[in-house]
Amino acid sequence: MTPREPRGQPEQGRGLKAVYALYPDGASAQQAVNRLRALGLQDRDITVVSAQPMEDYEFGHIGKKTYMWWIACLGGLIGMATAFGLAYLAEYSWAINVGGLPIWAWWPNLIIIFELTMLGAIAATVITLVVTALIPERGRGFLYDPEVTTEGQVLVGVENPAQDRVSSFERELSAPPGARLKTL
Amino acid sequence: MDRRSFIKLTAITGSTAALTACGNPEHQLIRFVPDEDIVPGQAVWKPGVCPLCSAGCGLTVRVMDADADVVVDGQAGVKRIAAAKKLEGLPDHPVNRGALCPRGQAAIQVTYHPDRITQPLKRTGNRGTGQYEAISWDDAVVELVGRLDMLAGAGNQRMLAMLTRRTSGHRGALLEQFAARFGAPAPVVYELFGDEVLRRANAMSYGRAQLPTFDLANSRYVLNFGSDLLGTWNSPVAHSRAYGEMRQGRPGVRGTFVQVETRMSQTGANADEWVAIRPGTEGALALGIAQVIGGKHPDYTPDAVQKLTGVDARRVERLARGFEATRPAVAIVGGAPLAHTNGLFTALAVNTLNSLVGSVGQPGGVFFTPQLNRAAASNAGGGFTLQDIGNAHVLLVDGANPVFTAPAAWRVRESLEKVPYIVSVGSFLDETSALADLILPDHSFLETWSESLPESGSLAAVAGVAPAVMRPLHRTRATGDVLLDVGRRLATPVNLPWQTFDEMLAATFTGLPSAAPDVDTWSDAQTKGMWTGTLPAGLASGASPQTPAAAGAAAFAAPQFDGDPGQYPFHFLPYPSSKFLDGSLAHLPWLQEMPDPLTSGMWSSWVEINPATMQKLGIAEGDVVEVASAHGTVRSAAVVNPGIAPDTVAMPVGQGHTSFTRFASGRGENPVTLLAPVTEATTGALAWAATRVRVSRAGPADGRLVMFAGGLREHVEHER
Amino acid sequence: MPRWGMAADLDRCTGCGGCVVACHAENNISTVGDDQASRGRAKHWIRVERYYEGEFPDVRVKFRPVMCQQCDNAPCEPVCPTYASHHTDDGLNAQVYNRCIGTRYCANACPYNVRFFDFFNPSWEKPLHLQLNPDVSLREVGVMEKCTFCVQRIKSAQIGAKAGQREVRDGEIQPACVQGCPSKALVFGDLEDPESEVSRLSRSPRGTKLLEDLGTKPKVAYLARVSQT
Amino acid sequence: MAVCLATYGTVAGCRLYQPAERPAPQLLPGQTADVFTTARPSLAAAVNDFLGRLPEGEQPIEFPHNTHVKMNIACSTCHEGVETGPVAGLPSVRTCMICHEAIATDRPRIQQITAMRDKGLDLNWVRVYGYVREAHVKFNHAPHIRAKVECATCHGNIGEQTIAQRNVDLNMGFCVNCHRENDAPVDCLTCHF
Amino acid sequence: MSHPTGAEMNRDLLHPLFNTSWRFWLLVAVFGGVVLFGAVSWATQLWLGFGIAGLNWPVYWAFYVTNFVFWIGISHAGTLISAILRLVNAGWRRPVTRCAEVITVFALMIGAMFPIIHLGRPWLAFWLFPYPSERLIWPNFRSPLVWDFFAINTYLTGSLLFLYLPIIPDFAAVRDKATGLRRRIYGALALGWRGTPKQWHRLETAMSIMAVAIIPVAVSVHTIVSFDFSMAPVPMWNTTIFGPYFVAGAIFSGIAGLLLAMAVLRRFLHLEAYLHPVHFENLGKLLLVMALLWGYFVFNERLVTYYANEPAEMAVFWSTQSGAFAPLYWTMVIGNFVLPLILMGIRRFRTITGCVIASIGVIVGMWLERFLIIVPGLSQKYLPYSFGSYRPQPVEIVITTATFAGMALLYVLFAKVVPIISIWELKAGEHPSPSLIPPATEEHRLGDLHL
Repeated sequence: MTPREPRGQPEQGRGLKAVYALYPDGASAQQAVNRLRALGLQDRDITVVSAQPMEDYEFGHIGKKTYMWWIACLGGLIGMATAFGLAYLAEYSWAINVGGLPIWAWWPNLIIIFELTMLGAIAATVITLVVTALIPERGRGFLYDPEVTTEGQVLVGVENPAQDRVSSFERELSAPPGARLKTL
Repeated sequence: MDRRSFIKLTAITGSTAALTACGNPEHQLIRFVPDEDIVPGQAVWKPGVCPLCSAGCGLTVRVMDADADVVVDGQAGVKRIAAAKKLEGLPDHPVNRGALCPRGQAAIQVTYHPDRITQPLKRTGNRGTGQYEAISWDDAVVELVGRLDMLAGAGNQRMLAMLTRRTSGHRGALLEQFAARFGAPAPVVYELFGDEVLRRANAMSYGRAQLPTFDLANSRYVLNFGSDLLGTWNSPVAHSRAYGEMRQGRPGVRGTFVQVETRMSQTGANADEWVAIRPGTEGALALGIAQVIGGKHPDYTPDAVQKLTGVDARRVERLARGFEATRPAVAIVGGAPLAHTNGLFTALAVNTLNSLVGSVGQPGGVFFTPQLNRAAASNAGGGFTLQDIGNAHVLLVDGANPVFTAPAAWRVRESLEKVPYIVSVGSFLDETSALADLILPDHSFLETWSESLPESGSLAAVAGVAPAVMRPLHRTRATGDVLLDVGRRLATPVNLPWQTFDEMLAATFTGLPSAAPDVDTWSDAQTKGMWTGTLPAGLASGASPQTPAAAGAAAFAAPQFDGDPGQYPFHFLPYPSSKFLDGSLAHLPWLQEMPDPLTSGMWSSWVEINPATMQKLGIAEGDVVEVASAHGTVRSAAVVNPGIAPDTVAMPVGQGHTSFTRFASGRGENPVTLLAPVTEATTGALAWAATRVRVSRAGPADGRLVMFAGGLREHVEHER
Repeated sequence: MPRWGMAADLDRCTGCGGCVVACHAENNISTVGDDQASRGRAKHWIRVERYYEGEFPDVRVKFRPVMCQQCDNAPCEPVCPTYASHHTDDGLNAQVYNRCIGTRYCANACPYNVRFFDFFNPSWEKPLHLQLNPDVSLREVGVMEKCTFCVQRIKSAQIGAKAGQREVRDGEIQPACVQGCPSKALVFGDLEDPESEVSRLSRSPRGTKLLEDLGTKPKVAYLARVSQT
Repeated sequence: MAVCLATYGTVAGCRLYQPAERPAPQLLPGQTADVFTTARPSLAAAVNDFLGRLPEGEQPIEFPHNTHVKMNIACSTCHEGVETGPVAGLPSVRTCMICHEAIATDRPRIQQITAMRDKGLDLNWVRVYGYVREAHVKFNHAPHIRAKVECATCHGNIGEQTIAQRNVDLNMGFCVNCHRENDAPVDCLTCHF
Repeated sequence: MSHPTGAEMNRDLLHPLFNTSWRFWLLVAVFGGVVLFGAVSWATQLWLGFGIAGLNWPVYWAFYVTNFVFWIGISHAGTLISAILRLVNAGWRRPVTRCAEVITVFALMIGAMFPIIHLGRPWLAFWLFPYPSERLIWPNFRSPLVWDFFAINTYLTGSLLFLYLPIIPDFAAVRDKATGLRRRIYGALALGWRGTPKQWHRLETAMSIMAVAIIPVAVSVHTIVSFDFSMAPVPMWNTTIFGPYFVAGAIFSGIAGLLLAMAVLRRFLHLEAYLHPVHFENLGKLLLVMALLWGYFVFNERLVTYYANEPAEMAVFWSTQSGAFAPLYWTMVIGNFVLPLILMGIRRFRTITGCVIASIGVIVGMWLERFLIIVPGLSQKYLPYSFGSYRPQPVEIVITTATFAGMALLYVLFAKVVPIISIWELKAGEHPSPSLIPPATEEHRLGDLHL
């Protein structure tokens, strides 16, 4: 699911997938974002792509809100439950006496419970990451340009723009210093 | 419809199930079909007699079915056999009462030994090279008969020599009888660790040329001079059994056990008081004690004894008081103390002690097992000795292995090589059998009639006998039967009153008084594995023991040692290994791998040295040391032994075989090669403890020593 | 439910080693040969420990037969990941060969060093194999083995007793070492039965347990040797 | 390079272990140097053991169970140990000859075993049921017979077969379940020792 | 220190991925060969029987278990350290973290092999895993070896992900630079990474969660490994200090391993611009701290034993102090304590070379430490009659060597296919001066930036 190649020359009019521009640094990217916002676009309609986290800039904080921590805890709980189940199954399905230890021996079981809890938490975290961040919604999240990594550019753009507003987007996007306008 | 009714049915149809058992000719001499009553997977217990030493312990043999893969005239296949699985002591046998020593436990490996001789062999290569070809039994017997006829023809019957180890029972008797009837001298009996000195002493003291039996179970003070009675000497299982009773068998009473010796033996390890003494001076100590008790030996005041023996005078006093005060008390002597030039003196001195405290024939004292009186064979006089046996024309070797167990100085091998024709009936190709021209392998004791007439170990008379418990594994034959067969076939037949060996046994046993009027002693003995009871005067041999006459008067003779003390500073003590006795058991892997009770050595031999001496000589455990006497040299690994006198080194006898199966050949060293041909003054028995040696470090540890144990002491001491 | 135990009277034990060979004969313990023995692979389910005390001439020796102590709190059991080593209802330390994967953890945990590992497939020169006891499994390479109190004898005695609708009599079961002991230093029996010989001996004032302070609760009682003089 | 090192490794690998050399025993006529070992004869055998697969062996003779069972001969007549001991036991030729000394002596198969009997040889039956050695199962028939367990429970319908076929899978689950149902002991040491 | 631009970073760090030198093949050949040799040796052991190893009665654990503990210890280099550094957000961590985490993963894989290699019947190793079977038998959850299984399992999974997540953006970078098949492979590995703020945030949150989770796991893993010993009543084994003692030792050897790896990378991949002496210095300080901690633990262990004067333990104690094991013991003390103390304690020596020497000393020392924990205790266990000794056999030595070669091999291959230094993290490490940051529009006023 590598994003699509951009086509060479921006062509006017219909069939336009996305309009975007590449900026050499975060500052101009921030300007572009602000300008797009001025046009009344919501953050969720603005696509920003960069080769590293841009937390020094405001736009780097778009979509920061997440429940990951809670999900991780939930995963931990699930892992713990599994551990309990497994331990119970293993020790009572054929209760065998070893060295006078109780059949259900808390201390050893705690170790296993702990490990599986952690495993659950880790697994949950990673799954959440993949689901929420890496699998794009349908018809969105394709806007990309290799120069982001190769040239360290910052991409700001709009996916599936309303045809009638494309020109205004292009105007605003090309305004900041060092902007290179492209369309898809 | 069960199996029994089947047999009935088949009986009606005219075929008998019994016939089906003895199919193949090689077993025609076995008139006993063991595996009729064997049900697969289920054990039956059958009586047996342990053949390994003259103690003659009774066995019960666990027999189960097994599949042996065999080749019968070309066709390979399996044979369902009844196989002995385990040996256990015969529970009510008066000698061992259900117990067995480690050697007895391992005896079963004799039967299944991979290097057992499986069929008659005829020598092809030079003597000693072990080159043999297989021949049929008929040819073999014919050949032997031919040789004997030649002797008889030339009137040289006296040139037939027989060489045996001491076996209690009919086997020896048969040989004697055969020799007598043939006109040959009595068989030469040779044992390295024989007890001839003690027998002679007992004859002088008690009128019984016999090993004594001790009622340890009822004794309260046991004073043992050097004999390894719990390990290897006389009747060890009987002794151990009684020892246990003496220690803990009687509520509130625990017998005291004092051991006097130079190197702490397994027996000495169990003593309450262990008295180290100069080798060969045990007799002096005994008389010293006698002097303290009875005052009849003025030359042996404690101080004098201290000078002679190195035992502190006060200790002599204490021992004497203990021995006198704690009745019943018994004094025992055997083993190394009698293997000196003054052995007889020592034995007599100790006998004096017993009569002094009146322990002869008394509970807790010394007894003599009633012996079955056998018609003495009238052999031609002027028999051979081991030294001149080379003059014989035909030599029959039965079990003895003097090439290995006689000191090299006697040059036994050389003299045997002079014998034109040697026949061995041994089951293994040991050093002596390897010289044989014809080998007529005997059955193992489990495959034929086994029997024994224990010389000691039981207060009541006992005779062990048992039929075969399993079919022969190989094409072997019972020597007794072969001998009788040969006798019949001679030109001038040696006609003995029996057709087969078991007839000879039957003759004896039917004569014995039966326990109940309606029991036939012969069959009863077979099922029980033994007969025991009181012998009627007619059958008993020897008078009841009388108290010694002038025995005590024997004057002290200082032990003579071979080798100048300056050049050979150490006394050399070759002791019977508790695993291999005199080496005749070194071929049993279980015994090879069993850790030695004291050193924990396995699969190897060693020299035991006092730690102080080792330090002085700069020897570490495992180092290769050279032990040299005036007559030979061996290199072996050094082992620390805190229980040996600093001026003494000891080696276990048994290893160092040049030819004795894959497990013993070329393993360890044979200390007998060092021994000087010194003999006990009166009896002429080999004084195997009278050699002096020098010891020097020959090199670092080379892995020849295999030990099981790590530590020597229970508590590891450390400087902090 | 019985609780099998043993008592070893060190005042009777003469250190002869009869038990060692008897055990080999009963339990199909292979001999490993000199080379392997020198590498420390000899297997002796029961051994007679020998300890010297004092210096010449005042030397004494202690013998002590050591076999698996069949501990009630056996350190070897919990460490086994596969239950190959576990506790049976009648108090035996089971060693289940087919379940053993050879971690050798049990042997490390055992303070008595009575567990032995098969470093190679055991072998017997034919026809020595005809002696093998069909009631005892032949172990293969990579498994742990140890004294079982001759469980095969216990089982057959129990089955026999059950067939005859009776209880197993005291002294009816004798492990090979007990059976063969010349001085009758070893006694085997049911510790639950207060009348049995073994529990009588275990109550003896001379009775001690080996390495008792480790809290392994061994079921073998050692009756100390009485020392005079 | 890697290849060279690997080949060197292989060579060296095989020489990784040299036990101390002992001279091969000098054998006399009739003696063998064969060794009985618990090692599997081949890798295939090891794999079979691992998977618990018993070898499908060729029986020495085609023994028709059905004909014998039809003549309602009890199993225990030939498998004599079954009621009294651990092993049911495969009959030796002597057992066969008890009857066939007289019965059906004209059949080639009977004459064949008669010949073997005369040689003192025995039929080496191939076990049909039973366990791989690695399972270390010590099964004891007698108690099961006493507990009235039918032969067919574990051995299927032998009565209808000529040569016995294995048609019950005696895996541990099979045993344990039955033991659990009849509250027989399920401790490992019941069967494995 | 100089600051390479993003483009330079790409150039330098992606260079080894796109250009292959003969040196690479040589290394692969050599290490690969040794590894194969090791594999053959193990096969020989399986074929001939376990006896070709030097183990014996009563020393049933030796080289193999030593290696197990040792490699698990080394594995504490990466994940644990980098997790801690991430949590405290130490800026200098950025170039270090990845090559650290890689060590973890590989060391764990190697370490986890040994419990299987040392089994008498490895083909039955699967009985350690809890799975339902016709036998109705499960593993014994009361056995430390089963704990090991769970702990290592968790730690390995965690470390793998902990290593993988931050590589995703770099995979993306490689993808964009590459063409053809390689592009598709890296594309797949990059999981369609683009680099939107949301993705960056999710990634970083995930990383901090993982960091929080992985630290206790790492600690637990080596504690549990120490349980393998402290649970058995073996003299000098059965002690409560083993948990922290082993963890400390693990981190100790881990840092040493990391330092070595970094030095080698710096040398061969010419990363002087990224791995600065300061990194070595900082890690060196860490090494010093751990050396002191280790010394503290050893002193504790020894003093307590010595003071208690329990006979069984004293036998082991003295065998290591003045007995058969003394030479090894004092080598260990020098390598683990004296050497690091001198080299890392004196600033003048806290150079890259100094670090390397100290690290080698520590690696050797820590391996010996594990050996000296295992073998003396086993060879002198309570009953002196059963005391034994141990001498390693060729097969054990070969396999041990092979594992080191294996580590090197894996590392070389990894450095070939993945940027060994996290490119995006480096870039993210540089912040423009606040003056350049334009104010956002009123309604999007910035919150507090610092994480």
